[in-house]
Amino acid sequence: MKKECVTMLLAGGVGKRLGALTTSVAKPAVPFGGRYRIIDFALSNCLNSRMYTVGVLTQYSPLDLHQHIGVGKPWDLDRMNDGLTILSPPFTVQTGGNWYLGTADAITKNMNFIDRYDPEYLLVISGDHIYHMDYDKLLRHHKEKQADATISVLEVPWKETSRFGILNTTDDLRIYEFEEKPAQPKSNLASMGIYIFNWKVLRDYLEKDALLSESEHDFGQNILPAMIADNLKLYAYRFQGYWKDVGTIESYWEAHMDLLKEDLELSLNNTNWRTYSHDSNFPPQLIEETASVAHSLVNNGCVVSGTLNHSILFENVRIDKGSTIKQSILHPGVRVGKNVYLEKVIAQENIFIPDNTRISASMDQEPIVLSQENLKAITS
Amino acid sequence: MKKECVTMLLAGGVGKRLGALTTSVAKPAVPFGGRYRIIDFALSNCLNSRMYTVGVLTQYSPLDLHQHIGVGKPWDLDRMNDGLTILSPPFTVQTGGNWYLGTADAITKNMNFIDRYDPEYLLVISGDHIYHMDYDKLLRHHKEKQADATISVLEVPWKETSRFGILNTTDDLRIYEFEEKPAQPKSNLASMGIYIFNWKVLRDYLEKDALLSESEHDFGQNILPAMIADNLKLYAYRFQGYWKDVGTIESYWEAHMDLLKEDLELSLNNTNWRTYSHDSNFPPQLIEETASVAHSLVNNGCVVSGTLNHSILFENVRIDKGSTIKQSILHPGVRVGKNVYLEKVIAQENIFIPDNTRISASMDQEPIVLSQENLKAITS
Amino acid sequence: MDTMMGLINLEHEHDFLNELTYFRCGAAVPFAGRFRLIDFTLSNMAKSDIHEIAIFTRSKYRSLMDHLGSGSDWDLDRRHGGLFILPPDWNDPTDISKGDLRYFHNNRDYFLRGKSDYVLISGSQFISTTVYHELFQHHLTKGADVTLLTTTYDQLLPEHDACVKVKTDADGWVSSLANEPKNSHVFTGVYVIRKSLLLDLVDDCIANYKNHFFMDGIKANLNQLNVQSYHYDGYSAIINSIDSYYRQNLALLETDAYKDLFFKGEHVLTKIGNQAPTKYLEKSKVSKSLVATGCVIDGEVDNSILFRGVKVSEGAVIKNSIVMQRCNIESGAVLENVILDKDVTITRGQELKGAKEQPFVVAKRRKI
Amino acid sequence: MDTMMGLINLEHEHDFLNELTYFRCGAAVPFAGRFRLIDFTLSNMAKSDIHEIAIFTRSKYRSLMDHLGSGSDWDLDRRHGGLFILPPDWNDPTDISKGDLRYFHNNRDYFLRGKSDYVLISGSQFISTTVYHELFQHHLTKGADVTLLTTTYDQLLPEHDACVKVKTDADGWVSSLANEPKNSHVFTGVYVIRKSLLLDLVDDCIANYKNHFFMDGIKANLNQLNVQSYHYDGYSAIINSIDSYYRQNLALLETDAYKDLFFKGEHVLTKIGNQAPTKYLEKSKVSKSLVATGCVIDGEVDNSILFRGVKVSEGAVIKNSIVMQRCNIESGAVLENVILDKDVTITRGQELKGAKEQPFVVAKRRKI
Repeated sequence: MKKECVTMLLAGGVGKRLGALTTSVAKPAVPFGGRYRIIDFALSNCLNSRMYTVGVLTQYSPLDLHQHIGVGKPWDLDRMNDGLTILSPPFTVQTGGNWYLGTADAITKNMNFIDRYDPEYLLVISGDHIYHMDYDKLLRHHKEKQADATISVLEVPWKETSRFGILNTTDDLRIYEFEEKPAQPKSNLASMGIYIFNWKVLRDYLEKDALLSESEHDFGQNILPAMIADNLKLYAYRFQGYWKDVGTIESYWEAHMDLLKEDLELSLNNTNWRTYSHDSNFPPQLIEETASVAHSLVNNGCVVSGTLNHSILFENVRIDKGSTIKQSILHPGVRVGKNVYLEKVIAQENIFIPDNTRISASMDQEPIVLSQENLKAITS
Repeated sequence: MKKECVTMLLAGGVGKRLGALTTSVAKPAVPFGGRYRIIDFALSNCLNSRMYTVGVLTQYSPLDLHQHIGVGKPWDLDRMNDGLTILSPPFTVQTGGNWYLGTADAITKNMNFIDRYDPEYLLVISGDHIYHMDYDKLLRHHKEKQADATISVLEVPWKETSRFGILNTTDDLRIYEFEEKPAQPKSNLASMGIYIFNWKVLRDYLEKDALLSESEHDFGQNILPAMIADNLKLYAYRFQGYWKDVGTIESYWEAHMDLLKEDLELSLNNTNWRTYSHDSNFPPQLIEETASVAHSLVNNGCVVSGTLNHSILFENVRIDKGSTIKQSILHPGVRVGKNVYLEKVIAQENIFIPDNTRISASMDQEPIVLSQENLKAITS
Repeated sequence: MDTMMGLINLEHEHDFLNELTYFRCGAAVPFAGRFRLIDFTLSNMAKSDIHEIAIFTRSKYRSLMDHLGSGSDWDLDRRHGGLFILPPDWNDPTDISKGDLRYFHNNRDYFLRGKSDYVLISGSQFISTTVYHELFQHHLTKGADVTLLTTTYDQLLPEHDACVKVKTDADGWVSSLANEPKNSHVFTGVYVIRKSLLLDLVDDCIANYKNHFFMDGIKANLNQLNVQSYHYDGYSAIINSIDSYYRQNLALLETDAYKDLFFKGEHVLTKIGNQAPTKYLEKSKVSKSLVATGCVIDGEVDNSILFRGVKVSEGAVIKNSIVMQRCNIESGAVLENVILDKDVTITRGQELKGAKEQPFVVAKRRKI
Repeated sequence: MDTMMGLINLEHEHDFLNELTYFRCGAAVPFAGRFRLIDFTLSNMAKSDIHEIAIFTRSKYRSLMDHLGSGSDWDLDRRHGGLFILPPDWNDPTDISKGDLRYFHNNRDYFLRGKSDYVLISGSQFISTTVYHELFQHHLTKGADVTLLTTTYDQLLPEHDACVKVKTDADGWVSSLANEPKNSHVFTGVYVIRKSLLLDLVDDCIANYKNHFFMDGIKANLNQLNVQSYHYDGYSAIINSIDSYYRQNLALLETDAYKDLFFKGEHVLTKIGNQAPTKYLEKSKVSKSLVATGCVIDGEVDNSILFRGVKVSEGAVIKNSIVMQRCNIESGAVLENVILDKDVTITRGQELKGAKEQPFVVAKRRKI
């Protein structure tokens, strides 16, 4: 059945720099913001932008991710004829599964899924950024420019350009060059890894690219440069708003501290752009008589008897009397005993932190990620 | 969340002996009975037996199968906390996908899925047989006998015992021996490949078996014999009713001719045991003035102007004037031109059979399977 | 992106089908072998990316609710949006609204909460298979206040008498809405309107003690409003009487009509019945008939429509008739020009014969 | 396998909550920060493998329908079974049934069509988190005609006055059902009955012009029927007045009660709101309070319940109060012993104070 636009959500990231947070879950499934998983932001953007035909490409440790996404109910993507489809590598080959070789290869290996909908346009997004974005506006921009491909870009500070893929454009935002992490940048427009292609055009490039043994089969490295070389119409689309790649422990923690700001552009309370996720139906949080809570986010099912400051509590966390939690992130089910002191700590799911434990990282240190294993080492 | 019983549906069969019918789809996804796929019978049995926690294990050519099953809506298995989960091999290993080595290996590789529900019992069924069966009765029998494992069995004619796995039992149906395709059978109770195990018991055997390099990791070959050797309580459960393994072209065709009988034990019209499937919302069939239809099954969206006898028409088939279809099976979307004669033919999806074509197999021949490719050869 | 919410307004549709509407509203009457009248407009909406659909209905709506269920068969079982059956009242003693205006008035928050700025309104008596994307685009492009979906019938039939006829200028702007007997340019009952305008007109109507939104709010204000028309030229039918119901059912036995309605447009979504394919036995003799699934036929069926699960025994004869779900026609029974509601049993040897102009209607669950 | 269908009968529950039930039925009244009263019984049923649940309700049911939606949040958006809101009547002039018997009478086919042989019947005023498997097993094992779920309260409270009290013999067979003020053995309104018996008793009641199925069909026939009791000893509450509503809400601020109700049994399923976690700002000072998600708090909250999306500005003070969805408490406002229905705004500096015995109730959408 024909669809104007199909979305491919790349959720196969390993997220190595997130360390302990991704030892057992894929990066898109890492908890975020007190009740979400990172991928919820991209999926909610799809729903809010009315992009209802979504293929989610998973590969690394997908069990938690699949369980979280399920059939797509929270995002209204459990639909009859389109909706959300999880695409694991074996969808594509008859000889057993293979890892995707690059972002472009991931699309190539799922061409039959896309062709099922015979789309005009293909939207490619990734599942590991925190942002609100109306993909429909991007699509309309693409159509207005009659582009072959449109790349969403963000203005980054000039000193940080060397960390990004930079797009050099003419005044009307037509792209004439793509530079990966340039030392001498000509522009501060960084690619966000969000693309819209005319599917027929992209399809040809993917087929050609698949035959090149020296290619990395990557959009940024191979496909876009090839399109630019052929003088296709590639345009940049300027995104404005909050956007964060939570690719390191430090940036993961920073993004959480951002959420506590009152004037952040991205608001989780925005009723016109809700972020959807699973809900485990915990009761409302109970703030006890002895509690003191300020500058914090707290989710359902928490029982707080201690002091919270600049902290985020996911669902079903318990903080006992006399304990103080500062600048910390406590994942679902964490139990904190009495007289505990935590500062700049990220505690992983279901950890029990015994009475009188004191763990803190100083302001200039990376946050400490607690797992059941290292907790024993730290507290013994 | 705890569940009393988890069902694992083995749907990874290659179905080699079905020839052209399975070149592009897995055996469980082969169309059957005018509106179903083979796997619908097992899935509908699950719904009708109130077995709501079902893992479907796929591996070979799963695209059509996944598309057919979707999120399980037709079988009411699109549930919040359990329902249907498609388990592809990469669910299980971090190093890329691997084929399952045997039926037991398929369960072993998905232990984490099963353990999520902490079940008392595990029901193992396969997705490639045609039958109606109340698995709940089997489960109750298992509980009454306080068995460690219960195997559903069928009495087969003595001369056919050498084609089956045969269970030798005492008078009260306790199993003391399992013989694969015995030349000198002691019993005519054939295993239907339907098992209930106490999960804790099976789990131990699976773990031990996984370490044995010489094992085929198969229930019939390895697990059951090991259990019998250890003197566990294994019981047979006598199934009565229609049961057909449609594993060959001939048996696939025979099973369809069975459906045209008026006194068949299995009735597709049984409102107490419905068989559920997808429905493409075609309008009712139009039987034209020139048509003659007898001894046949016809589905929605068909337009018949010719003569049908002992034939099955899947949805959206067209039979033009002057054509005669005998003892044939026409898959969805087949178009038959004018003055065509088909006898004992199986026409695959969306084939167009041109005017004046004559194709027939004689009574003692295997039915002719038409594909777009061999059609050209036959008619040219 | 501009989007529409849907509204199926059944308030002013009379229960025109005698025996067939004793226990159900007209929208829930079975049609064409496996559908109900409401399926057509509901499917058209669902396929037009309308994800929020309200139904105004007052009475006899249980069979409608049974049919619609959670909305899943129309892909409308949604967490955001979905299908809403809205009641007319709220036990509010201060409420002075009347007719369909009570629904609008008492469900104002439903409209305000919806994220769409436009509302597509329809009844259930216009049968077609289409999508409304072009109608909507036309509405936006023309900058109209209201856009009516219209069509033209080559031959005016009795059912068109009750329809509002349309006159337009060369640009499609509507200049007159009247019940002109000879005008073949017919308003289908489907129209698009801006939500904010809709609510303003509702307030006006209520303040002036009116009782019919379209007649009092739009038709009466034709001079003040910019009303456009969009012409639909696919197959369609209007059903508002037993006569038109019977005739339009049987019209689908002509191959061209059947293909025009069911194979040119979108598939019509309906409640999934999970019936087996229909089984034709040895003595079956069927011609020029529309047959749903789940039937078992061993008799003669000619120029007739069989709904799901009908049983026709050996020697039974059915001609020019409509036989609804799960009827059982025993052997030797003869039916001609008859409409059987569902679950009727016609016993062995019984003969029933109506006239072409007035078919004989048997209410449901009867055994004759 | 023996299974049950569910029935939530709201017909004889009065609209006891004054301002809170002006526009909604009692079952739809918000409770404990994120739930509605009906969520408890509905969740208990859904978690007891009951997949077919009917609701008898006559009026003010739109907020209930809004809340229930397609039933998906209770996993009841099913193709087979699911959630059915059944109307009482059918415009049938021959119908002589009265009270809740009209529902049974006019929806007889609903019961017949269901595949379960047993029916679990409940109201919405008994609050507990449990599953009914053991109750059902007890019913089957004892071979009872009817089995009542009963419980015992250490302290009899005003809300228990209206309850039916139970006397049983040593084996649990019920010997008396009466409104005895001092008997602390209370019938919870939840009971199991064989479907065929239910329908027989309904016919009896109608034939004798009765109007209350439980009172006239079961209580009055106690001598002829084998009525068992099954004792529930988890946390529970009965809510049938403003007083009990207020008291039982605030009772959940005691840690033990909170944990007993919400963490010992099953999770209570409710409509998912997709609110963000609650945000505590710099000046927030919250103690002994139940707070739902989506709130933004910069003021003082003590011994109170905040529903979803409540905003408490700097300097505002809330004590011993229940504040429903999306209320906005502006800076400097003071509330004590108050119940605010949803969408209420309390403007800057406003002070409202009710009594513990009679909290001050503000109807929804008011701005004070």
